Amino acid sequence: MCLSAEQRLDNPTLLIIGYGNTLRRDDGVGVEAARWAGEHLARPGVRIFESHQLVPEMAEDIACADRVVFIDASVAGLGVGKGRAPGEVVHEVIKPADESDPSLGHHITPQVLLAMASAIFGGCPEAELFTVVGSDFDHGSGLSEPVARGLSRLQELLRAHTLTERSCP
Amino acid sequence: MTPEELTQMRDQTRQKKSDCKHCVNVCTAAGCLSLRSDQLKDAIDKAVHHAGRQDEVTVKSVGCMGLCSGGPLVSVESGDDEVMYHDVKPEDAGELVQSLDTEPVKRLQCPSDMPFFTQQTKIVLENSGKIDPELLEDYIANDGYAALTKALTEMSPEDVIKEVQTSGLRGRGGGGYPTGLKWSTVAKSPGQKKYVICNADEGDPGAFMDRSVLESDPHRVLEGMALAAYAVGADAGYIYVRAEYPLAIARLKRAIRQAERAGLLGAHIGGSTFRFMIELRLGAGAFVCGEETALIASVEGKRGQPRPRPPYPAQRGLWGCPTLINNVETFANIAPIVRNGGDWFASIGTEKAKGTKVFALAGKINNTGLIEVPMGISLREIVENIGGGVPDGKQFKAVQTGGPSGGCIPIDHLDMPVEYDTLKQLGSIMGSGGMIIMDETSNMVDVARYFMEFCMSESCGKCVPCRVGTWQMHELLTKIIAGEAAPKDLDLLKELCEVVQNTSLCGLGMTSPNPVLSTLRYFEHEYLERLNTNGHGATAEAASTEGA
Amino acid sequence: MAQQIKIEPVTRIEGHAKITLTLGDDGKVNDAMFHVTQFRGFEKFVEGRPLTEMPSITARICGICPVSHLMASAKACDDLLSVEIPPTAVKLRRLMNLAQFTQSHALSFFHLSSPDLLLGFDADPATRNVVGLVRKHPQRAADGIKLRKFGQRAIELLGGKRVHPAWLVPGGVNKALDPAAREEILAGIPQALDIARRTVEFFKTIVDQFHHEIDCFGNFPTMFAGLVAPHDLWEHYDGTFRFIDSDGIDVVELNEPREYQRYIGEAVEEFSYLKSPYYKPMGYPDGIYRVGPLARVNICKGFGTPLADEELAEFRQRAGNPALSSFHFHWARLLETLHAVEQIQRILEAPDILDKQVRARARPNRLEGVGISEAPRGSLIHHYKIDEDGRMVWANLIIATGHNNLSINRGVLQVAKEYVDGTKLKEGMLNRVEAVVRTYDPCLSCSTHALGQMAMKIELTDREGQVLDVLKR
Amino acid sequence: MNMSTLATPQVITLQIDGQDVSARADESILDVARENGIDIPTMCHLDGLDPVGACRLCLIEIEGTPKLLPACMTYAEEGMRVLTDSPRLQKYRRTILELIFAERNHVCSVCVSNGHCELQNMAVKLGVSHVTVAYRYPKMEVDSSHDRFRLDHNRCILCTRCVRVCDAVEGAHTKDVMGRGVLSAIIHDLNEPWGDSDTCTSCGKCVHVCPTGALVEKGTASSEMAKRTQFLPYLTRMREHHS
Repeated sequence: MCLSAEQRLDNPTLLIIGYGNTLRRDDGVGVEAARWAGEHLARPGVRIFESHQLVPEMAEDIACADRVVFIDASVAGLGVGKGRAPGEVVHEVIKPADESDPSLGHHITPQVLLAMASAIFGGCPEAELFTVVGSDFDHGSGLSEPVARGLSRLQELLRAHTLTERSCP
Repeated sequence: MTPEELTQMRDQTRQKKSDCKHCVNVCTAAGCLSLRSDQLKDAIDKAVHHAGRQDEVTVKSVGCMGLCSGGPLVSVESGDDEVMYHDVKPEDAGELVQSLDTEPVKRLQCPSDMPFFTQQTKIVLENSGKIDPELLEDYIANDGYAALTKALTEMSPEDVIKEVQTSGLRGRGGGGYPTGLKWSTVAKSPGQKKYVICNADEGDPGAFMDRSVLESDPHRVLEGMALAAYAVGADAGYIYVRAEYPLAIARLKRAIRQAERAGLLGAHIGGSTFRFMIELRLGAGAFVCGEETALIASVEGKRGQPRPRPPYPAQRGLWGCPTLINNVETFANIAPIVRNGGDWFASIGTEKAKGTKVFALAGKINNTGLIEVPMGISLREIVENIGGGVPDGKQFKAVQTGGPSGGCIPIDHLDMPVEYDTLKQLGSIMGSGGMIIMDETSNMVDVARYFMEFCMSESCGKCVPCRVGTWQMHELLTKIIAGEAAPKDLDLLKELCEVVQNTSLCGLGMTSPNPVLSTLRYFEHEYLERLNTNGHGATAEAASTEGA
Repeated sequence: MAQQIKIEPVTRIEGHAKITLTLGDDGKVNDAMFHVTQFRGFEKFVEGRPLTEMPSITARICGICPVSHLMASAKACDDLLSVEIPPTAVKLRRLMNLAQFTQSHALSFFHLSSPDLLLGFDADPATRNVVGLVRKHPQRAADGIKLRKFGQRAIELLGGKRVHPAWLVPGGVNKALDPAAREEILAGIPQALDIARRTVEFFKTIVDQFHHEIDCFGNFPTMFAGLVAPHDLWEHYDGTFRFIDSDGIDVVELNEPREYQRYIGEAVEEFSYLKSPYYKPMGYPDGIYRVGPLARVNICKGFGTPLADEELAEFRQRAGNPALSSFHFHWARLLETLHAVEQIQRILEAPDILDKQVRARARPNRLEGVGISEAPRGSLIHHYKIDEDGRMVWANLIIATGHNNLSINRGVLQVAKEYVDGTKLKEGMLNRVEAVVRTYDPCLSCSTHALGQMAMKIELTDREGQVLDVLKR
Repeated sequence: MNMSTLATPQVITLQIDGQDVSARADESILDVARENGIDIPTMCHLDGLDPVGACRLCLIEIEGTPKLLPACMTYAEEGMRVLTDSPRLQKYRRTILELIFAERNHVCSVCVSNGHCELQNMAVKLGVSHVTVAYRYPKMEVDSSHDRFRLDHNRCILCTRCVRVCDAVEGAHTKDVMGRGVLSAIIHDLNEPWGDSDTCTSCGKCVHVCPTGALVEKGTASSEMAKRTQFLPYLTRMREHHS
């Protein structure tokens, strides 16, 4: 259900995807952020997904968007969370994965999704990834305190980032 | 008992006392009693008998003499002379009795020129330590029930209220609401049935003013209540006293029985048409039951929880009837005011705060105990002179007033006069009169947490901000003390203080952040020192790594 | 000098695991261990909760196969209620499970295994991944996505929500099938069927390239276990639980799920959080058995749908009956996908599929209940104990990957012995070690996705733990 | 307010959020506001039950009064100027709601009341998407001893609607509150399992007035427990007609 090129230019679309497991506390921060975005950032041209994880079929929706914002959680000390404290919000502009991308699993990364979007569906959205560094990934719901603060910060960032309209290159 | 009978009893008792050459008073209030002053009294009795002087020496149990740190206390009245002894043990009894006609026992004697004694002004405590609280005659001999008789025979209820208004007396339970105004509101509230309640649910940590008054001079409170009932048109009263005060309860019960037998309570009081009954209600020790609406709920047999005011108890109180609630110390001031006139009372204290205030000194101070001082006296006077300063050569740091709802006042403000408004300006409150002195070894965050823990466990659980907010604040304080808190935690703590203060249902909740707010006001550096600024929290700002 | 090689984390599987290879002085592999390092403290989490919450709790704790947990959990609860589920509800549950098979198998084949299968095990790791795959074979990758979407959409149309349907409830399902939803799923069948068919056809053209891998990717005699329907037909939801031996002879069939403890023991090894179930009468570790697609096709006589049965016949002929190499999990997975699409159509065309009677209501009538269903990865057992008020007092879950744990370990050792030479470490060797694990499509997750994202690292260490060599990807 | 104005209701005028409104003197600000289309958030309040002013969400500002007062228990007075939605009130309300969420274990996603929960709806309404205060994670029991109903203390917000409806409407007074502060809990009779209660009539009113998934009907699965509170005003009105 992609829009035509002309339709898109008139009405650039933004896709926000927040993902994570809300029953593993801080892991759910992406979903929480997406829910918040659904209440505060929804307007025509903005689509918001909340999901347990990234799945390949999102590639098609991504290909249809002009901009994509991914929101994820990361464990402090690992990956993006390395050398960072819980609650930090890391912002990255991301590009489709090249073939040397190491992260392969049921867990598809945003970069891989972008690569799929472009290789399979020919979409080339601008993309950015917000990662909130978390500390508590135990069973249960609700965010740890630093991550809750990180979420507030993230909301400001999201508001600022999504208000600026950008056109598809 | 008619006025004449009363006068007769007064004179007889006075005569009997003056017939006696020496009167040995042994304090049997809870403090000294806990040091077995009852055994001491027995020992002195024996020594008197042994010396064969029982006709000229009276040995008496009396109430609190104030200097509780020196207990057991004994005073010996010989005519107009009075000698005071501290730390008296049963084995000292013989020596004490022998010394009656000679020199006082030097090693046990309290210096009579101690500021602790000379700087006090006693109204509420005028009989404490002087009369036997279990003897109605003793109270009557000290002009007891004269005020009630005077009111019933010479004054209209309006006159009584007017006298209280003239006195400028303000509630001694903590709020400082003008007593006369409260009385007149109840008097004016429409209703056939009205109640008078004495709040004796003293719950502040470190406070024991009310207990001491009840143990030392129970009739004074009954008389005050009877005067109030007469003034507002009530015929029934309750004393809500905490069950943890067994001695006070026993003495109150005895006093009520004595007063009823003597016709000073019950129907036709003093031969008039005025009737007033008093019942005791024992509280189970919930701090919040000191809040008047919660206290009323408890008296009614319900769960002790406050309800929003208005309507105030003066309009809708016990069983929905207009109800006057004052605390023990307030009632204890009434008889002297009616007896001596409101103007007399108003001449003591300051412009805005009349009369005296009883304080319980506790903590790092030499003379712990009970004192009564005129309003407007400086904190320095209390701490350094009356209290005798901080022990062990340590530095004074702060004085905590007003209990859990109060705050800490640092050394810079020691010269401020003790008044409702000045204490409020300093971020504390007058409260019911607990005063805890802290020295340099106390950390103020620990102090704040101690009081927060109290507020948290004493929250009734009805309203959300107090129930959960106190837990949250306690948690944050614990975190700060453990060195695990980030600067943002302190911000959150401040924010919670504001919310809890402004949104809680009753005074307990609204004032629960006070210990934090007042310590933050003067000792914020002690909080900051304990924050972890290089750990997790400090760097919890957004990092931006473009194009990673 | 003895050495160890650690592969951590194992990529392209769900959850967190690592592999340690211990080398002898000659550089040959002496031992191999597959460790699951992610602890699932889930059994504790549910204590005291009402049993009616179990399906949704279990579904949410694992995000990879929520439908499978829902299914097993609902069945365990049915057992506690001791009710008979209305026939339409059974059909609807089956429908959802088959849709789950379709989407899960699609992911496993197209995105996790295809890089190895289509690009080659020895291809440069820099391109041997899903990105390389989509660049080189965009059409296959698109097929994978379309097939997944078909399954996901069916789940969504049935349950109302894509990942966590609250639709499966103890006693049945909570909403009858909407005729419009039925039409929409039916409309997607032709395309799904096309994809499923052409993928099997394609796989058959390449499978012979992997004869060497087939020989050593977990190719050994074990028992197989899984659900089987009456008339020995392939089953995924109900039926009886059957063990067969490596010759295809029936060993035992459970009369009812609650008997599982008589036949399945659970061993705990220090090196892994994952329990190792084994066939009790044979003891540990001899009681090794496999579950999952390969097991399911081995224990049945046929699928009962024409296209799948035709393909099954060819499979038996070429792969053996029973097929013993775990490499054939891939093929079996494709057969099941084909059958699932056929079967979805058949169920949707059943006359009573739109019936409104879809839920049996009862209170707990038993204090202990077991539910067994087939997840895409194999048999899933939920075993609950409740108190008289219906609160959970104990839960035990045996997940598909658990059953396969012993077999995975042995498969890893087999491959490592065959391929790994400690004297000259090559990436392709280690990739095969991982790849054997991936044939089982293990789901270890019930964990967080955030934990999975680490760069692949393989360490070669000596006995004292000194790192001798590091390979990074 | 005083008793005389309560006894003889008269029509008075006041201002709420700048809007001139008229009211009877025995009406609460909450009622007056709602009659005039001004929504004030409430949690413990329920039409048909005596107000208690406990949740503090309905706090309002009244010009000239330093204290914030609960709209449910504050009565209209002539000339009052009321603010129901100042930034300060909004902030306090959000914090209070966060405190409620943090107090016990509200695991919405698996809760039987998910989607039908007043607490959840309130969070959406007040824009509380996350909790900044610390979670308590208390260990709480589920009382499942009653034949038809269940009390899950994890989801209880201590609004006491159940206690009040049981006492004032059903007349059984089976339920009450025990303990202090955060240890407060709803109990049955003298803290017995609900199923052992001699006084409970199993009328189910408590279940349907409960705003969250704390009190539910047994046998409901996730998201299935929708409450019906409409019975309460009807019941109250019918009783008034008959008495």
